[in-house]
Amino acid sequence: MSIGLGHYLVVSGLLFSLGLYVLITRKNAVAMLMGVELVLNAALLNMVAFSRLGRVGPDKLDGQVFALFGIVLAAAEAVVALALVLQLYRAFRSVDTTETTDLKG
Amino acid sequence: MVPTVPPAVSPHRRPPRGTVRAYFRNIRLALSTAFDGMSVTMSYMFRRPLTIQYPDKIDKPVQEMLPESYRGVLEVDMDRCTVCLQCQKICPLGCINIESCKNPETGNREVTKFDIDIGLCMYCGLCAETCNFDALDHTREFEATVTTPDQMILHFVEKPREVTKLKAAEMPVRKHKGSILQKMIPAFGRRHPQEVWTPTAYAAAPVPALKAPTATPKPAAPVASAAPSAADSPTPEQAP
Amino acid sequence: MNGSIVQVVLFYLLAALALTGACLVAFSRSIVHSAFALLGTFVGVAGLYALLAADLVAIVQVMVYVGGVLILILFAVMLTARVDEGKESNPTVGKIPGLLAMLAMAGLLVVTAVKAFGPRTVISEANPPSTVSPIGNLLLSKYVLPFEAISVLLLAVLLGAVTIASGRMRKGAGGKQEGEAPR
Amino acid sequence: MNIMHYLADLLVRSLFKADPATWPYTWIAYAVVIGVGALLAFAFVAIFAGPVTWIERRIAGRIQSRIGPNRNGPQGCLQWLADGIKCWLKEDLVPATADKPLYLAAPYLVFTGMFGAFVVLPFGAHVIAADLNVGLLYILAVTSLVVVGLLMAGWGSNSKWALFGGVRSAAQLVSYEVPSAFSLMAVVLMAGTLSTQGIVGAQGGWPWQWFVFRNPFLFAAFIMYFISAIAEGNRTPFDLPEAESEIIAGYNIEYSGMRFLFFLFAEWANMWIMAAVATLAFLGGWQIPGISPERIAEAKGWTFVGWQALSFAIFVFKGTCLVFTIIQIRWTLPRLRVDQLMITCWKYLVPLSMGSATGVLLLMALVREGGIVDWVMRGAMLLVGLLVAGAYIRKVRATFMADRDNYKKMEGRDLWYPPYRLP
Repeated sequence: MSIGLGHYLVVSGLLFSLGLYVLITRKNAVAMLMGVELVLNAALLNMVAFSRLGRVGPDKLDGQVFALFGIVLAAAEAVVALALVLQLYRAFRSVDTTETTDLKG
Repeated sequence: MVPTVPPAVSPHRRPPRGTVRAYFRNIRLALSTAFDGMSVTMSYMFRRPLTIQYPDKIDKPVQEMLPESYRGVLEVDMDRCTVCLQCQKICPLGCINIESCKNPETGNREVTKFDIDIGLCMYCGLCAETCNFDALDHTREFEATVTTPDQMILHFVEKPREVTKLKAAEMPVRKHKGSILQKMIPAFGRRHPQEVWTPTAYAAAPVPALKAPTATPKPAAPVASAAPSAADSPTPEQAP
Repeated sequence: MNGSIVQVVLFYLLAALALTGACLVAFSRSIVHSAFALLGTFVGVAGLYALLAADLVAIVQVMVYVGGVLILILFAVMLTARVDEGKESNPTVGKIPGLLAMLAMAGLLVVTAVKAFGPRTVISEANPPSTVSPIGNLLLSKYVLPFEAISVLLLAVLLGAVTIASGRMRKGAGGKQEGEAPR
Repeated sequence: MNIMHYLADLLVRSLFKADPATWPYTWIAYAVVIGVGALLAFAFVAIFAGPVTWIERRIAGRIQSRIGPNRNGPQGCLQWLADGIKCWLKEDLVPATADKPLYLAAPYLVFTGMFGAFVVLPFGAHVIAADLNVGLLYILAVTSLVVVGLLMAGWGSNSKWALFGGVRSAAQLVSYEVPSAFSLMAVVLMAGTLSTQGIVGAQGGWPWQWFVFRNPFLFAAFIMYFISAIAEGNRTPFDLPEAESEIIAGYNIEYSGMRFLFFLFAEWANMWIMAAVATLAFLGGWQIPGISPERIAEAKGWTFVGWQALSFAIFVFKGTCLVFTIIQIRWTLPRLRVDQLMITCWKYLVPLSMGSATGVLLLMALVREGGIVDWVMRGAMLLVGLLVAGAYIRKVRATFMADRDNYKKMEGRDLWYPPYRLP
């Protein structure tokens, strides 16, 4: 018994679909952001798993570099998204995405 | 996330012109003042502590070091009390409870109860001020710890006793403050029971010479306390 | 460590941690619980990275996600939580379609993964001694352009976030609000 | 080869007469050794944190011209045990409106975050749990768990003051992570590695081989790291999360009994961690003056054990000196305001620590290591350090002398009281 690439891919697939569920069902903007983070984590796990266990060979670290870039991008995205959410809350006193539908006000 | 508060500048000195200079001046001030403060606290590592450890490492009882006007637990000298009830009336909290009656056999007034609830007392000193016979007064005792709540009520009259009929000048000398309490409750007792507080003892400065002055004022005390009470007690015609 | 048993046990433990966290995020009724459950996912995924001998990525994951993103999300949750929401602070819509979509996606991904890579378990034997300096070399040679682009992006994000968060969107309507204390 | 591997291999060889490289159950031996190591580290934290509480209270007494706890045991040295037992026996209250799972989990998260850092602290030449090649980053990463724990405690308690304390603490920790990371980066640049043993190995035993005295930028980085480490540990003058005057005790206000003790434990452990990181990064770590690491590694038998013990003692001594400084700072400086706290971080420490990292880079590019300029710089920095120490001693003496005669006149006895004597 040993752990191969397939195991990691299954975990990342489950993470991705849970993130998708969050994105579909949640109404709260912050909660949707959490779903995005789950999806991103699934993708990054894929990259690292492929870089280590894929066909490219263990000494090729491009996948890990991409994962690093991804982590940094996720952080940047979270910062901007949360700034927007705060501003949304100030304007509407709510972060429910079904209520905050006015374009002009 | 960067705060938009203006930089804190010490109000004592005029801030230098130019923000760059102020910036570096703040850094210099922070470092140099921290350096000064650290050196002061470090010098205290080599100093004898000023605090004296209470209660077992001081060379005389704390009660003797307290100021003259200290208001401790109340105490009554029943030999001087005329049961005028002035103290009971003036007490804002009603912590003094006095009862008296006429003895049908002898026809004399007898006091049957003189209770002071020290749990209730707020040490305002009104009762001590109204007492014309120097019977009720604050002592310097403050360690009024008791083990049960009912011990907080001090019973100064154990069994009914005759009320004194003497004039203030003829009354026996006021017992030393605290000596009655010490007899009533051992917990109030000092570790040096032979030393009784007197104002002159505190005024005497050197520590080794303390014992001599405590002993000497004892004969002087009656003169000191009797003379003023005889002089300025024209009104009270308490003699029954 | 030698011995694949340790690796197998650790893998299942970490995968369970990550997936439990994700499930709590998805199904918890309180948004605060959801946010704290993200911690499990992030730490679990970081552990999986460490199991994949990607130590730098694992540490950066913990540092950036737990120390940065999670804290930001928690702050956002606490600043936008309402007192009157009570226990059910994270409402959901369309649970059934969501579940269906999730199951379909999960089935698709899992079947693909198992079919493509399940029987052929690739195990690389040689543990690279350190990934720190090779990754550093890669960042400054092959990927120097993305690296610089990312730094410019980070600067832009810094300025943009400050501008958006501190600016007024419209006058009079909201004004500056402080987050309510939770009940 | 660190001590954990060595011991595990020894265990396998001597007990089971097997070759650790091929034996299939070696991992059990490793697990046992790791478990014992974790227990030892825990015992170190406990044994360090406990008496330090007593020492801190005695030092605080001295600084404030009073006595401090001296009742339990000789000179009160068992006070910490009494306090610990009291906390252990107390009821573990959970507020009725608390968010129970978060409330209960928070102290352990905080403690895990602190305790995790012990894995990479090099206590001696080979006394280290795991010499990760991302050591310093690992410390920075694992302590971010603390922030989550504090927020969890603040929210879970369902109390205004706890939430304020938690949020303040989180904001402070997140902010001060930036300057501390930048000043450690200056060291990482000099050493060329992130591994803690590698950083210690890049320095030497003598003060002029330490990183503090290498160049002025590293000297500044040391001061800035020290300041931001104090802030990260929520110690005075940065103890706003626990400001008694505004929020009564901060995030731990609703806790009682053992959980409260865990928060305190984490605080003391953290004090040691920041002192240890400052020691290993700037003050030469466990390096024994005049003895090269190769000689320690080559030594056999009791000589080897002796070198290990000596290096351990040196490391703990340096760390304890820094802990003492932190304690003294706590009883010297007043608490900062919230805006001053943030200004200190973002306007002063962050740009200056960036500047020091850049300066180190510049000097590395311009000055050849071991060249004349390098040695002149080291000598000058050492001289500066000695001058500062001399000025400090002079100032302490002057403050002491200023009050000595007055005291003698008033009290009739000498003011001098050596610090090792306990009143």
